[in-house]
Amino acid sequence: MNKSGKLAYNAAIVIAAAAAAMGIGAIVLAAVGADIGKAYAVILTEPLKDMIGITEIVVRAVPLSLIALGIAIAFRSGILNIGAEGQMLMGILACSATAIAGAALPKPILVPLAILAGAAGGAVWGGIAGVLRAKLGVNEILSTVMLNYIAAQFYTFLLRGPMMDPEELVTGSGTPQTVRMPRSAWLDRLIPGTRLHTGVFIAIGLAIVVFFLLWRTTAGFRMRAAGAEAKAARYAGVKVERYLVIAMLLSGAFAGMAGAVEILGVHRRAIEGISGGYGFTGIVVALFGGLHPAGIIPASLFFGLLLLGADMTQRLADVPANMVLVLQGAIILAIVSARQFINNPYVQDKLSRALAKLFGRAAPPAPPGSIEACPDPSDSPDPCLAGEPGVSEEETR
Amino acid sequence: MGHEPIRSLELRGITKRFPGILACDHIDLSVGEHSVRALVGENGAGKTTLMNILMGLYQPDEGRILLNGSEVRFRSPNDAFDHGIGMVHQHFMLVQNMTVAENVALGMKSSHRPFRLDIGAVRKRILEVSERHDLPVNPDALVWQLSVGEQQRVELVKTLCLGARFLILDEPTSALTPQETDELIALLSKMSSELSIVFISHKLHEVKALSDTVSILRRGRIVFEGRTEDQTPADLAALMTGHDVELPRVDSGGAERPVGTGMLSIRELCVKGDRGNLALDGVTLDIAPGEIVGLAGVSGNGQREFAEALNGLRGVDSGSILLDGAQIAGRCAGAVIGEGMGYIPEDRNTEGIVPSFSVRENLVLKDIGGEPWSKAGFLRLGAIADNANDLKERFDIRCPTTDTAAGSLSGGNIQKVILARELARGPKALVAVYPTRGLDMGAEEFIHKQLLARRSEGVAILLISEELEEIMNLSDRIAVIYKGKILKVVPGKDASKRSLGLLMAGVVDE
Amino acid sequence: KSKVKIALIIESTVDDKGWGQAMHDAIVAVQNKYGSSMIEYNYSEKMKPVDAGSAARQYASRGFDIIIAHGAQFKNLILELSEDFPKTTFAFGTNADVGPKNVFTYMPMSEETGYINGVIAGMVTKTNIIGIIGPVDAGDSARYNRGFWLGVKSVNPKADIKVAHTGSFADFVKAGELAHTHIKAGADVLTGAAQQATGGLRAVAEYKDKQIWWLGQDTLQLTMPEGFKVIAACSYDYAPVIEAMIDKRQAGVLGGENIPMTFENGGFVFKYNDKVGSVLTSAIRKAADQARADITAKKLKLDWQAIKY
Amino acid sequence: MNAGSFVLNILILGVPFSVALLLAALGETINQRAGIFNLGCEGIMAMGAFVAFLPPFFMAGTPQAPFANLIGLVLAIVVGALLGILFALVVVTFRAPQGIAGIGLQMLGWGVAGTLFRHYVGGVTGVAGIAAFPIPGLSRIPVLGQILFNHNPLVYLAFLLVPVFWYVLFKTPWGLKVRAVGTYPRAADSLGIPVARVRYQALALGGAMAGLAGAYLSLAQAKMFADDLIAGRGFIAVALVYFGRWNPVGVMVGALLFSLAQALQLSIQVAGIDFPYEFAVMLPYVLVIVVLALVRKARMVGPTELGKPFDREQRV
Ligand SMILES: Nc1ncnc2c1ncn2[C@@H]1O[C@H](COP(=O)(O)OP(=O)(O)OP(=O)(O)O)[C@@H](O)[C@H]1O
Ligand SMILES: Nc1ncnc2c1ncn2[C@@H]1O[C@H](COP(=O)(O)OP(=O)(O)OP(=O)(O)O)[C@@H](O)[C@H]1O
Ligand SMILES: [Mg+2]
Ligand SMILES: [Mg+2]
Repeated sequence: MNKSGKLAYNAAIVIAAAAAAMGIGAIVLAAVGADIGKAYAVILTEPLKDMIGITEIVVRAVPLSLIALGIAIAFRSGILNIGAEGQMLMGILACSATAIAGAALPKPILVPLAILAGAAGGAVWGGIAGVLRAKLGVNEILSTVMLNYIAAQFYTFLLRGPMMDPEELVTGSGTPQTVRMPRSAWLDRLIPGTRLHTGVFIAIGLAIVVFFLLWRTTAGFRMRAAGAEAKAARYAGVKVERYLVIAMLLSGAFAGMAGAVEILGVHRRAIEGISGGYGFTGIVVALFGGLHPAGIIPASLFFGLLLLGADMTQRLADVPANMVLVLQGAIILAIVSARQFINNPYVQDKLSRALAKLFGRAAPPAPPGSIEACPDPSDSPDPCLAGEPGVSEEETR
Repeated sequence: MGHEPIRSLELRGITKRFPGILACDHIDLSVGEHSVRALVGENGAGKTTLMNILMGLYQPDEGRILLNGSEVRFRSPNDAFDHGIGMVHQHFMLVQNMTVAENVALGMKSSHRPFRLDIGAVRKRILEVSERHDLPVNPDALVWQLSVGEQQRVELVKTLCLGARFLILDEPTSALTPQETDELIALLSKMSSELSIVFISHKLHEVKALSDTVSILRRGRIVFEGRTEDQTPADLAALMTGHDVELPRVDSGGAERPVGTGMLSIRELCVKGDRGNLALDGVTLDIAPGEIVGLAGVSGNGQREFAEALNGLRGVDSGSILLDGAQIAGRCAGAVIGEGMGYIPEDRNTEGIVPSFSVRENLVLKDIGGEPWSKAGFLRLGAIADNANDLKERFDIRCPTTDTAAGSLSGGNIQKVILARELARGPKALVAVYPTRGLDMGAEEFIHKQLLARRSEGVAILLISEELEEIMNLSDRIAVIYKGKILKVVPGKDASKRSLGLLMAGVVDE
Repeated sequence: KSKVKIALIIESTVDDKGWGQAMHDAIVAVQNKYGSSMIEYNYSEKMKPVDAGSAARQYASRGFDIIIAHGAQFKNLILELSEDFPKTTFAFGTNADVGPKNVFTYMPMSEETGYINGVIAGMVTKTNIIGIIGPVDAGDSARYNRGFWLGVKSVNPKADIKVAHTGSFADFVKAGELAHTHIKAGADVLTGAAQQATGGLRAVAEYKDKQIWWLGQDTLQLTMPEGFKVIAACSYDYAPVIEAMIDKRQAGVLGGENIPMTFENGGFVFKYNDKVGSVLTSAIRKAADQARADITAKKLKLDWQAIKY
Repeated sequence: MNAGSFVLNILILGVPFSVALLLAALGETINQRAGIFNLGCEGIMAMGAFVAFLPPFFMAGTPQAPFANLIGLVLAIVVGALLGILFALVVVTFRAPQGIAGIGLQMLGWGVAGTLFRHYVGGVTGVAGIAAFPIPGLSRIPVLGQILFNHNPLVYLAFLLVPVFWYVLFKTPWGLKVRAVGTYPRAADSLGIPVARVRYQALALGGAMAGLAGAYLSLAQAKMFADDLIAGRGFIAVALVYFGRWNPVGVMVGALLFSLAQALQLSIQVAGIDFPYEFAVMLPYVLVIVVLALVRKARMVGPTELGKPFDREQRV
């Protein structure tokens, strides 16, 4: 296939997938008697209509991208971290404790300190799963699921106990929440009247850091090697267990930072429900973004739009709130299915030959025994490998 | 299974494409009754693909299959089985965590009762077949507990149990010891009086010994077809590769080296195996700079543990290993690598390379932590790329670009990647385990030449292999390992196949 | 009077038979009273804190007059928004603070409802074991549970009150499991707060022919099929709060007040279930009515914060 | 209350608590044995719980009401199987990465159930559900009778299914195929086993079990439906499959352990032992991790190709 043909093909597949996802959504919308056209129009365009909507998309994208970056580090290192939810909570606890304790510190010191504390909190929680896996072989899916529940309980324990805002006791409201973060710990808002905060720069900065970490440093090289084929990595002198733990520490640290940035930039105190679903949506964003920072940033914006847009359909198109889950689920299923057509050379080969047959033209024969295209490794965990198909063996020799 | 006997089987104009590659290009092939047809060709020539088509595993893009003159279509291996065709695949097709009987039952549809698996019937059939063909197997053994040779036997029994009377054997000997190979060849020639056989192998003397006719495949096309007895192995090799192949030999030149000045000196090494047994039991061995020591032995006698212990991948119970004077026993893999050890591992696909990494990345896998591939923890992509282009050239690694995922290369090219990495590091010592297993003659020649070149540069090489020919061709001295002990070390020029074979079986004749 | 646009933001749903529904029903009631030409109403459900922030901001920027974020967790959000939108009236609760000048806070004194239910429970129990199914020990559930404790002890000091929590507001199944656990441990009167409590009530209804009873923290529970187990229920009536906010806003007061909810100001409704039959003796009714009268008249002080269990 | 009855109560309560987890985990065991990792279990359970709830809800009071539960169960099984097949389409036919697809299915199932429930039913509502059925005779055995034979029929069914699943997996041709397909699909394929078809079948069965597990929650345990009724139990079920080393018996041990721990923590709270209840709530989760950390790993069990798509012609 030539370049424009390939583009058209990919576009067609993506459109088909989107149509399939919207079709599933439409069935459910029809079942609840909603105005399908209006619902979709609201989801996809309404948030973009004003500054508040646009900034709110970004506000969601910040923690999503941070979590997704961390998850990408873990996945690349061969470990399936579904514990971002719990790690985020632990990050929030550590961050808020630090910010409250350090209220007297000047802003340029306190803000980084609090964020680092958040990272440390998340890292500890992620590290537990890492150590359990590396030292005792406990499956990380299991341990991270369990650790999520444990973290949630620990979180409420602290918020309604040792860390509760004393004022809540005085007034008797009893809301489980900490005191407000000191002003010196706040991340500044960028546009008045909106919640867009400087955490955006942190997210973008860290995306670049993650890119460099994974693809430009030896540590990243080793982590990826350990994740891609532990046996080979061990053979090459990589201490695989150590890198597993490091990867989980980092992954947890990112989730912790997501929590820290979220409370310093948005909520400004630790309350319940902050993590709500970010941990899981973060996994989806990470995989959607191809486990690569360059994909994760746009993916997080897309999911920010989707989350916000779907919320708005409730009030503007009279659709039950759960519809957002339906759409997210349908989109995920459709897109991951479509990737098969986009990335798989075997399927493409078959399709293009079938098409050629259909239009009565013979497919150009591949030179016998030559390699004109290497198998597209995009199914492999490393999208960086998915470069342009190489030239033929004859030419390169 | 009362189907008609196979008198002739013909493939006509079989063509098969994979994305970007024409694996079989209008191939014609016919096999008669009670004959052995050898199919040879370089790695990637299309042999396996062609046979998979015959088994109904792949659907051909073009071409027909004729059985006894009438056209048949095999949509799944079941269709092939129904016509009495069976195949022993190149890679084991055994489910490791099931028993031998369960593996056979998987294909034996007659044992599939509605709510019950008639494992008794399967067991009976296995014993029947193994009795008849003198292929001892234990139906209740778990496959992962069997040695490679035993697994190969199970594969054969399995195929026979399914009623095959037309047998396809895809490189059945590549993992066998010489004895096992000889036994298999003898068995097959006996069986060829009842069966038709297609035999694929890279070992041309086996082809000579067993087959009646030979077809040579090159880049998806049949380039030669004829009677085996009219060709010498050298002719066949030349036809296969398109040029003369001559496996190089070491020239020991009688240079006596003073004992004890080993580049690699191993003293009283004891190492535990996976099951806690003593896999290596007091091994002492010296390898001088510029010397190749061949370690001969039936696999499973401690070779793997030995190689792993030498490379820091397995703990050492007692004893010492000195590499150029530095103690490396019990140190981690990274440290051993740092001391200048090179290692060509047995399992090239998952140990020697990271399959999803590019060729380029794999070529610097071991040394990524230091100059020149990285600086202060950051990779130097330019240097890494230059290195890859340079090695691709020098080692004739055939890949579209050095960005290609290494796992998509053929076995021979993967081996070249490993070789290139290990040799370009300029190691002081090198452990090479089965370096040419499954490779074609051209690739084998190349690898042997490289090993000899390193030898003359002063590298101490430990060559672990079951190929006596390979060991005898390349080694200055040959050590024979048996049950974790070195039975004897003999000068290479004094060794004979017979004497080595006896030693490998544990017979010491002082 | 001019038209008022009211928006409600809640973390659960408007039909949760509990916290969210109480507020929603109240707004709808007020809307029905004044007519929908006078009151425009819109709500957003299942709002996590961050979503609530977006929704509130959007409501404010689209000209809503009164924005109610129904939950104490929304405190910050409202305090912050109130600065950005000084002309909008915001409200949140439960909270006892006095907010900035365009923020109303409201505070159900749930210990009062708990106390009445406790009095009934203390008199109904035969086994002298009473079970409380808490979601988490915080907010108005904590107040309700402790008021309940005081109520039981006031009539039956020997009663053994077992307090346990599911750790979740919405895990109905776990609430049911906890109810069964209580009953196995001998409890014959149970109560519980938040939407999860429905799971507890449903479990109680399993013991159809046994003398096991429920006291509700929501009068809607009386009309459910499981209502035959509910002796009495107390719930919040936010309508007076809503009306007060509308009136004050029309009068130019945008906020800056705390509106407590008590029996005294009509913030609570209390209902007996006349269909439960003989368990609900006149003595019990009398005691409960007396307690309510005392509380309404401020003769009874409920020091719920002193309770440690 | 004395110690004896304290323990007895935990056992009596723990057994029925375990059933939803057990049913779902048995299904997931089959999925994973066939090489498919289905994180979407949670979503299928939500759908199962929802559709099972509908007949008893709408038929209450009609003459057909006695059959409502049965219809509900059948519906849940059918819908579960269909969702399993949908998942198979995505991960077997389209070879999509299973982890993310599972999360997609989880969201879809939960979302659809919640949305339709909202529209057609409205608020949280109970149903009569499936009543306890003490087994005549057996339930009178002291202690044991109460622990084992005094539950609703689905409890007995779930525990009966454990040996059935074990038998199917290890003693029938289909089980053999399932195990082969999850461990080394290429080998199965070379013997003419239709890998994709077996995986579809396994996912359909796994889905049906998840649907049934959901139905247990809405019809037998909670006897009600509410949004997010499942509340993470599907994920726990998936985790229990690892815990049980892909063996129905091990999975049953895991489900019981978890549920007994759950009953224990509730009983501790109810007994009024004085410490923050949050730590009690954590107990079952901590216990699972601890037990897993202490158990030695057996070699060569379980599906080694778990999570990897298979296509005969494709190599990677
Ligand atoms: N599944 C596949 N996908 C893509 N390409 C394939 C596949 N199988 C084979 N090929 C291609 O077809 C060609 C023939 O491969 P085949 O495995 O038949 O070689 P072979 O002759 O058996 O080699 P060897 O001697 O190494 O076993 C190869 O060049 C390879 O690139
Ligand atoms: N995924 C793939 N897609 C396309 N071609 C492939 C793929 N994997 C391998 N090949 C090609 O298949 C051919 C033969 O591959 P194969 O793995 O059979 O090599 P091999 O030499 O037989 O290896 P081994 O010696 O380990 O058996 C090679 O030419 C290789 O380039
Ligand atoms: Mg081959
Ligand atoms: Mg090969």
